[in-house]
Amino acid sequence: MGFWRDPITFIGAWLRDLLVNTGLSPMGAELIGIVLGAGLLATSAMLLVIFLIWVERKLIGRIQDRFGPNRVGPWGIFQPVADMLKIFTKEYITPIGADKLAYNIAPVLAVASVLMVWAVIPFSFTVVGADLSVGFLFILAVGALGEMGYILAGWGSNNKYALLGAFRTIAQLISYEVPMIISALIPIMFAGTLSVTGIVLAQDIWFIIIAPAAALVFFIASVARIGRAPFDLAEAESELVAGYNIEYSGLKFGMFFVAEFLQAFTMALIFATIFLGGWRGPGAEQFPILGFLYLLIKTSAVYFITILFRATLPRFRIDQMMALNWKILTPFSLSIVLVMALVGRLVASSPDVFRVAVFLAVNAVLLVAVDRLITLNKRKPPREVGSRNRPVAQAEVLPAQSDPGASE
Amino acid sequence: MTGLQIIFLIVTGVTLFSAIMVVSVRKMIHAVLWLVQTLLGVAILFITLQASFFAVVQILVFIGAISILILFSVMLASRVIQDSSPQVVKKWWLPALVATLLLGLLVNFLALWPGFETTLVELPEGSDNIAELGHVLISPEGYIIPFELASILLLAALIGAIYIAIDRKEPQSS
Amino acid sequence: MLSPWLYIGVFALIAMFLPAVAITIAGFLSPKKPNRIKNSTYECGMETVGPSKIQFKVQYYVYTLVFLIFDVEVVLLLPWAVAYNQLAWYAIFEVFFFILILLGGLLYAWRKGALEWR
Amino acid sequence: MIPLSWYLIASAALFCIGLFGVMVRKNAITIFMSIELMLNAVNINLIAFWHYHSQMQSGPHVTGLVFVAIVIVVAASEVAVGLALIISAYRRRKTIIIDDLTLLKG
Repeated sequence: MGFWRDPITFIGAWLRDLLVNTGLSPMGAELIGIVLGAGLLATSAMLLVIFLIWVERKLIGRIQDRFGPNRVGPWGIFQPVADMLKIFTKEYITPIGADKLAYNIAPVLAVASVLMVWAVIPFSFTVVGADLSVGFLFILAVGALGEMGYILAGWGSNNKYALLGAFRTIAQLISYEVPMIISALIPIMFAGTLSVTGIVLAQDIWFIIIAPAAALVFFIASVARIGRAPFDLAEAESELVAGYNIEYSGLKFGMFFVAEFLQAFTMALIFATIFLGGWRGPGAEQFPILGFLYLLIKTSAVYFITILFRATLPRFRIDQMMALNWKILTPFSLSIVLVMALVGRLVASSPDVFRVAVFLAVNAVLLVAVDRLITLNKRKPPREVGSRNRPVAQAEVLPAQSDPGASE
Repeated sequence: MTGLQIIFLIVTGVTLFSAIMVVSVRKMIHAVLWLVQTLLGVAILFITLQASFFAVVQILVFIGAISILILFSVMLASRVIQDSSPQVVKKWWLPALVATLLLGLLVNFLALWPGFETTLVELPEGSDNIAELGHVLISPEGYIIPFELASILLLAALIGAIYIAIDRKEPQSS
Repeated sequence: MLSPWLYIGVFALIAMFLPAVAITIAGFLSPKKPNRIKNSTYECGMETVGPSKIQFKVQYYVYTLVFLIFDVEVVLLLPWAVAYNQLAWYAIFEVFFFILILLGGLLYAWRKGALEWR
Repeated sequence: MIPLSWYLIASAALFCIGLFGVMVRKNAITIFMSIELMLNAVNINLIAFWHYHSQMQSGPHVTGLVFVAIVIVVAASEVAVGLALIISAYRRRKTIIIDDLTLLKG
């Protein structure tokens, strides 16, 4: 009975009893439990990527009116497995003059920094890796380690395009970190804690309902931090070389790939946790196993939207991307904090329905205002390259017989 | 010797070693990487002191921002780095002597203080009270003046640094 | 108290260990036939010109600078945000000033053209 | 748990290493890194004493943490302005070696 309500805790308790009964000290049993739990979580997150790659390719295929992978296994579901087996047997090409240590440690850092986020996410009422009192800040801080990984990759490859790509990536990541942290202040304000578990528990009303504007800013910033279209400036495949990972091959390249996919899903997970109520839903306290399901559904929904972004939006120019961040999102998120702090204090003791209505109205006003401001101060069209009267081929100048198709 | 003490010794050893590497390696990029490792070590020391908030802030600010800024300025000045001229002054042993003497002096001086040998015990849950920190930072009886001054200092730093870094009258020599 | 951090430490080790092991295993499985051309710097087939540690734009530096300042600002705001529910009115206004001062800084950077990508 | 003295000695050692770096290096950016080391040593000290005081007196006691926050602000401002100065000097004089930056020498 207990097993079906909350399998993870049940198995954990059972294992602990077993270990203590075999004569291990409680400390040792605890330690083994920690190692097993962490190993299980990290491994399943890594394995999830295989599935994510299939989902993403299939969905993008469908969006673009293609089949997507459809050869290996039913619906092509084993395609990433085949790809993985292949990439395992690919040669590592280490460029001449590479800084060996930096070059080799960079992919490991990139994956590890994303995986670390999973350690503090609560997956259900009872299951959380580590309930840190500063869990949310921890999520933001491990991103900094990932940035170090990208710089190491770009610098260690001894390739100027890799270095340029790394600079661009870092400039993008740190720029978008600013509105991301500032908009994340609002859930922290209303939850009154930095612990991720605390933020989830405080969401009797989802924070996306109380603060849609902050959620929007956070979402845009997190999409930008994944480095996917429309923000894939750093590795714009069709314009630049592939960015910081140009000199990587085999599974070292694959690790950056894994990091990117895992990052996309992890960002969706973070968004679902701090704005969509995490594992919360009807009956999730009594039956913690339902929490997994709710969290999975919410995360998948957010993840689906990021895939839609990727599949449908054209790429930004780099100056547009930076302008969006520094001239729109950053001042906007700061003003959201100011206004929400004021309004939140005004209606602090009101009934919930009234509070939510006021918050929604304020957020709507904010969004409309920023939209009007953007429209009024529309950017001037980009500076034209070269002189205005360029030599253009004109019909009357051309000899008539040289272009038979256009003569009629 | 408890487990925590062993962790402390390992972390401190790695941290101090990385700090020595920061001041002694020739390649500046490597110096920055050693600096990152030192800062991580300091963050772990903060964790053993139960200051979780500042441990994470250490990673966020010092590694995520300051060391990246240093790295960028190293790359900005990268032409100078390639030269193989000595990176340290000739009489390097004199500062080494001074630093060692200072260390001995400091430790001796601190050992005079009766609280020196105190064993730190585990604080009760929630001693690293962020909300309390917020209260103290804002309240007039607390540290509101330093708080607002910090904002002005940051503003001054921002304006000053941008004014200096963006050099419109840059002589185009290259 | 230390147990969540112990978990984080173990998790960090495992998170580094997994990709490292995968990369090492692939290293055993994969062929190793390096040659000079293959290992040369890849620039879409062109020969590399000049040193690869190029000098880079000041613009990246300026963005990092503004980021650093705002990062520290948010770090100072975080304790306030955590304590928000219990704070009095004056605390909110003090933070108003705090944020407005930094918005002034952002405005200066904007006017100075530091936020333009050039 | 760990004796307070260990932290103080570690912090003093880190400070002295930073001081050594400031005295011995010729390169302005590395000198900045050494200053960062010294500031971190100060932070270790402040947090160790915060812990010591919280265990000596019961009840919340966060003054030490406020100091740490201010040190972080100062470190950030110092790095921002200092590195901007170095970059400006580099652009005009094409060097970041401190001995060569002798504009004010008579």
